[in-house]
Amino acid sequence: WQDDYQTIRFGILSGENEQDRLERNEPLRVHLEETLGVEVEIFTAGNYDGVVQAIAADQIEIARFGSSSYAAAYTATNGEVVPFLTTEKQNGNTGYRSIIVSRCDSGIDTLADAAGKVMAFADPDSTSGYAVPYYNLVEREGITPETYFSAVPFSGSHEAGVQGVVNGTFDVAATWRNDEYDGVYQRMVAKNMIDDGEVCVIWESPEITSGPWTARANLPEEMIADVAAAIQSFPSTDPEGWQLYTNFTEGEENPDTGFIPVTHERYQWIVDMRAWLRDQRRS
Amino acid sequence: MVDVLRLDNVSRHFGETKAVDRVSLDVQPGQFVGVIGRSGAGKSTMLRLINRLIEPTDGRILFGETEVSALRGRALRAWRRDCAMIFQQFNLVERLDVLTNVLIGRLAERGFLSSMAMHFTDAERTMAIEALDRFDLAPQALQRAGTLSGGQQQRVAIAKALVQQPRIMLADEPIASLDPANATLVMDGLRDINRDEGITVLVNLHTLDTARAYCDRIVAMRGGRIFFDGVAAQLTDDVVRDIYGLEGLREFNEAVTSTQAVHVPG
Amino acid sequence: MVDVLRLDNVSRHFGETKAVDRVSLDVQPGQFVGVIGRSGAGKSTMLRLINRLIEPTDGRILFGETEVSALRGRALRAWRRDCAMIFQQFNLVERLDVLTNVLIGRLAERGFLSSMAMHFTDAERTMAIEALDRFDLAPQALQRAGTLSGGQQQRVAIAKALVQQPRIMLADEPIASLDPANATLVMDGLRDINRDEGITVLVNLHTLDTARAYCDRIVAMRGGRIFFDGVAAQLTDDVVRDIYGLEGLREFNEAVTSTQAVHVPG
Amino acid sequence: MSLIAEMTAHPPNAGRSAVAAFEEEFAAHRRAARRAWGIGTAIFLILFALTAWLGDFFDVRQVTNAEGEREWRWVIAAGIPRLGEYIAQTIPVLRWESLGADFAEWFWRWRVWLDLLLETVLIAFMATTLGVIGGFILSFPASRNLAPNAWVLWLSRRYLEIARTVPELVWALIFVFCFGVGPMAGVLAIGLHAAGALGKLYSEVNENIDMGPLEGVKAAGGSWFDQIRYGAVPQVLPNIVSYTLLRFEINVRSSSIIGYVGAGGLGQEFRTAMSFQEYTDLSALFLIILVTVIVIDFASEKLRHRIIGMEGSPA
Amino acid sequence: MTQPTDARIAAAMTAHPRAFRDPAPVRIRKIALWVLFIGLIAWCLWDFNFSPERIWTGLGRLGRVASFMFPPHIWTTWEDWAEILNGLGETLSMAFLGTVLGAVVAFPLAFLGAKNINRIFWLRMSARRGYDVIRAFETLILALIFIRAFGLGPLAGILAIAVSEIGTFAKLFSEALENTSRRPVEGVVASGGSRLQSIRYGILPQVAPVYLSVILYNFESNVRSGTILGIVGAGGIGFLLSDRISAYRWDEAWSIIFLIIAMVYLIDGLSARVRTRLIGSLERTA
Ligand SMILES: Nc1ncnc2c1ncn2[C@@H]1O[C@H](COP(=O)(O)OP(=O)(O)OP(=O)(O)O)[C@@H](O)[C@H]1O
Ligand SMILES: Nc1ncnc2c1ncn2[C@@H]1O[C@H](COP(=O)(O)OP(=O)(O)OP(=O)(O)O)[C@@H](O)[C@H]1O
Ligand SMILES: [Mg+2]
Ligand SMILES: [Mg+2]
Repeated sequence: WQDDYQTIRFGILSGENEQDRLERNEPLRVHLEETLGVEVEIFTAGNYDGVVQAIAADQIEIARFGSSSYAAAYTATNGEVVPFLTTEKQNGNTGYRSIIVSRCDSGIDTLADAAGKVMAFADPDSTSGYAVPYYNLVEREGITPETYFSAVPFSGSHEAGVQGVVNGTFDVAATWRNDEYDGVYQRMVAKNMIDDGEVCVIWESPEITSGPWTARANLPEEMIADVAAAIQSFPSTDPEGWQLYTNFTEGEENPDTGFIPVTHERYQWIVDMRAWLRDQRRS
Repeated sequence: MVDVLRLDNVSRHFGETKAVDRVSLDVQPGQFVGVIGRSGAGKSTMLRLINRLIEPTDGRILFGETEVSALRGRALRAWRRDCAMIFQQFNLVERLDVLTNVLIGRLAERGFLSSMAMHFTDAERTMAIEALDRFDLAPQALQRAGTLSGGQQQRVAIAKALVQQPRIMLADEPIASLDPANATLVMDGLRDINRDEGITVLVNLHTLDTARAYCDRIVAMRGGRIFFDGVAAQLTDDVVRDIYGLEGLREFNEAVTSTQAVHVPG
Repeated sequence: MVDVLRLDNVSRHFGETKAVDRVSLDVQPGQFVGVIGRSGAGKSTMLRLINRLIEPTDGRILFGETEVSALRGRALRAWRRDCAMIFQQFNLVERLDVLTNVLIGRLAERGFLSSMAMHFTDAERTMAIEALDRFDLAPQALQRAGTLSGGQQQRVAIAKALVQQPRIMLADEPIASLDPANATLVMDGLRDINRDEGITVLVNLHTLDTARAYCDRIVAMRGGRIFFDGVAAQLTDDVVRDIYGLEGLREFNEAVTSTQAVHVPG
Repeated sequence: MSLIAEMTAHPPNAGRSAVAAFEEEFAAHRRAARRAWGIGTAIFLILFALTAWLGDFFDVRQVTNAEGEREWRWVIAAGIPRLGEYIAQTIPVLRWESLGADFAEWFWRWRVWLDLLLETVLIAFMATTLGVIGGFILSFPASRNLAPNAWVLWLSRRYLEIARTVPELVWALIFVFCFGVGPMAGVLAIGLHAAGALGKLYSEVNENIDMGPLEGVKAAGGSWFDQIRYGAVPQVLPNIVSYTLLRFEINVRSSSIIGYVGAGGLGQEFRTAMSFQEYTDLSALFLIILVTVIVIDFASEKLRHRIIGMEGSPA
Repeated sequence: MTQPTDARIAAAMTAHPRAFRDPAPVRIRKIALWVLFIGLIAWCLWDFNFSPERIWTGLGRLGRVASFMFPPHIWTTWEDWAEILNGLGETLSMAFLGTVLGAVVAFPLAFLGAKNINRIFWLRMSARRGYDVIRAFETLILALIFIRAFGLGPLAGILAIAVSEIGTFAKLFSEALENTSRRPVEGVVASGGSRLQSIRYGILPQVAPVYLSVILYNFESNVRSGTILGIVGAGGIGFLLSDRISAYRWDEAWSIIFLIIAMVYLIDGLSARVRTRLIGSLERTA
């Protein structure tokens, strides 16, 4: 395949969460060129529509999506994409979850307690702050948010939602966390914006698997395999580059540990969710 | 109304140019004074100094007991209202109607809000209408000033000056861009004001004949200084030659310079 | 040079207005003809008809054997070159330099590409600079036309007309926006061209005295029609009163109308 | 007839030297002009070629052709035939037999869209109003000929610069953070940016006005504000009106972009339609915006002519 | 001129009623327009939820955001600087090429839309509507069209900028053409110039400075708006900036904003010089 693909083009979405927005891809690019023996070009885009169209039009070979944009690409290409790797975090985490939080001292400990209260979503474009909780509330918990809660405003951002819960503007708010130690409210505690133990989680969604590295389905199979192997070897071959790539240089402990293989199945529910949301919009 | 306008050794320099150079001059109330001189002699600069549109480099300007050249803020604006100024290019706001242009003469009396809202009292409007009527311009009161002819515009400017209720009227070559018929109307208007209301008039002119015909007193400037000060009769051809400097004269073809259509018995 | 310019029952209507109304007129080569008349009499319209800037509603314009009013395309452009036009507002391209403005007079001779590139031959440039020099404007040749005074601009316009090597020169109130000194220069320039090169001159004027002083023949228009056609001496005060209509006359104060500084022995 | 010959016979001797002087000056001038043009053109061409090269205009690369084969092609040549691809996706199926139904299908969300369009236009209206207020008031102290003193000039100029240099989208991000998602953030963002942009344009107009009327007001005892209100404002009004209307149209379009950050308007719908691959919605939205732009363009032309013809009458 | 008595006022009012009051219909129309305008604003304020409390809390946060300006963030490593400077450079060159291409294409198109040049009504109208069509294209859609054809990267971004500029330039250029004075054109025609020559000599010199300032102004605004470049994966400073903001790195964001302002300031100064120079030389014969 090296003859047919003397240049491999990567489209990288600047991440859906704030941390990977500031990644540096240059070390990865150098690593890939050395390992694969072909030229590698990386395009970082701020908007996934561009990357989705590019992969649908055979203009790029590999893309790294967020989970939701992967689902978009999957629908846009009628399934002609293959996810092959995702980021692995400490404790073996491969994703994050939507959560709903309340003030610990408010007496709201379950979804049932929240009935008739004010529930804030983050913003209408947020996967974890809106789409996932909304879909799951309706499909799994059998709740129609508009009627179940007294009001469902948008807070504007995850932080604003949590802050609103603490201040009492909202009773509960949707946001996300990686695990018990890392997430929006934990980071706010670390930044002294709120006190530890002020907010409690009353609901958690299924895992939203971190966005996958995705290849076009019409690429040679060995090529996909080679690229996957090359990416997977990056953290061990070039630890310094890896540090730069994940943008954790300031002596903190790096929560990302490497890459592990994924398959489409882990994202199918997100594809379904998008189809469901789309149908909701239609009706 | 016994206040004398007195220029006391007034100078104004622009860089190296001494536009006005140690000028001293007394103007008695009610006089009609014509200022003549070559282009660049400093006539305009002198009038602008009196109205305080520009500051003197040196010397003092007095009006009665008041030191005009030291006024600031409200007092300065009041002084500008007291000595109305008429410009060669009329300096009307062409896109506003004639009435509002005249009412601009009342701005010094108005507070911030009412002037921003272009709001004037009925008394003021009456004054403006009467002033316009005096120059046969009342029918044009609601027309845009820019649509009037030059002569009409200059008369609007005089009406505006009138509603300022000034004590002195300064006019800087008020007829230089007018045709003869309009020029006559404008000069007659100034003379009437001077006679009827006793307002002092100080007018820059570039035509000697006009000065001779209208002015009680003629002041000639040359190189920023007062060169002659007297009545029309004292202006002999020799004096005039000195004022304008021989080299300043062009030989006009007489036929071209006259803009009369027909020799009407004057 | 024996071609007579002949207007044969020419009319031009604008809607209801008959700007030019069945005018017939013969102009002999080499004449200096002045056209006078009140504002709106149709003077400008007549000149513009001759230059074919507008089309006659009716009638024919002939030059010798050629029917000017039937010309099209290249021939029309050649005719426009043959009868140069000078405008009251000069109609120069203010943002181009004086030299190029004069060279515009050569455009009718130039091909498409060279004129788009603003490219002219050395001979043409020499012609232009000599025409400018004739009016003492050679030193200003590389200045922007817009920076010149009105009188200078009008002389540039005449220089441009000259390089067209025209047979007729039409001038529409060429001195109306000029001061007397510049007006003299411009009118003298037209007379010199007429005398030295034998070019026919047809000039609209709003001042009778100028017409009297310069023109071999005076044509007066009123309401779109020729009202008078003769020499200056035939223009008695009564005729003039009729031309301008009595109501058009104002009583001037003679002192104001004269713009002379001093009575120089003429 | 040789005019040249005649003219050369005619001129006085003094004139000869003037012509000669001109020839010298002209030659020098022509040399200078040619050099300036040469250098200017060269710099421009170099910049052009350099940026074109950086912009991949000359790139020859491996592309996947329609059959899935890889081949080396010049990007531009390879891409031009594909320009219609995206648009083609957005074209709805319209059949003659079922035209009504097809249209209904195409504009299925028209109620929502009309609502959002109204919101978009209102956002643009509010933002333009804010922009005009801010830009208009500040344009006077920001004009060199009108500023009462140097530091007021400096301050107001810098303020306008910052307001317009920061893109609307960035203001939107900031305001969304501060005021939450929704039209309010959009209004403030577009309004602030518009104030900066309009303020600059207005102040350029101000700098070209005739100072005579202002002097007329000043000489009558008017304050600085009076000079502006009576002397400057009437002169600049026609230009202000046309710039403002143009800006309104721009604001209508940018409020649809602002929707990307959740700040309201049709932009949000655009974004959702795109991410749900509702391609025909895009063409429907495009048509809606097009019609709006045309209507505004047309209305503003009419309005402009009316207002410019209007007289400032008192009372 | 004495202070008018009531009798004089009354007399003047009867003689010139309109100088004192607008006639009733005019007054009613004026009041109605004001009411409409203010009502619309009030309704917008309500509809958009401009509650004082919301403004207050928002201002508090704005204050916090603004407070991150001081001290400004200064990047310490060369990589950081390289990234930012690279972004600035990319933006600059993309904007340059996009603007130039847009202007070049719009130049001939503009003639079709100008009343004083194209007298054919339907052709002029269709040209104008054509400009509208181009301007109505969402930049994002343009970007996607070019991505599908040319792939991710600067090429798609430049073309998207160029196309969206064509509509704007063509509109502004044709308005400039219409605003020219007719007199120089008449001067050229009266000398026997053809139509094209009258445009070349009579109109182009008049519009050249307007064109130039329009182009430079739009160049400047293209530099600021990095949106398109961010979408197509061509980087640029706008993309870096919005990433910083999304990551709540306000201090860095402010520093980038200051850099952009500085750059625009420089361009402003430079373009003023280019303008005077170029206009000077356009006015001369070669
Ligand atoms: N604002 C200014 N800046 C610099 N020089 C000035 C300024 N105003 C006037 N001057 C100079 O001062 C001198 C006197 O000018 P002033 O306008 O008073 O003459 P004037 O007698 O009114 O002439 P004119 O008849 O041409 O109006 C001239 O040399 C003029 O160039
Ligand atoms: N383009 C036009 N459209 C409509 N009416 C016109 C036009 N040109 C001239 N007219 C009318 O034709 C009549 C004659 O105008 P013309 O300009 O020829 O008069 P004139 O003698 O040159 O007057 P003036 O001394 O004011 O220049 C006038 O009533 C004028 O309003
Ligand atoms: Mg003067
Ligand atoms: Mg005329």
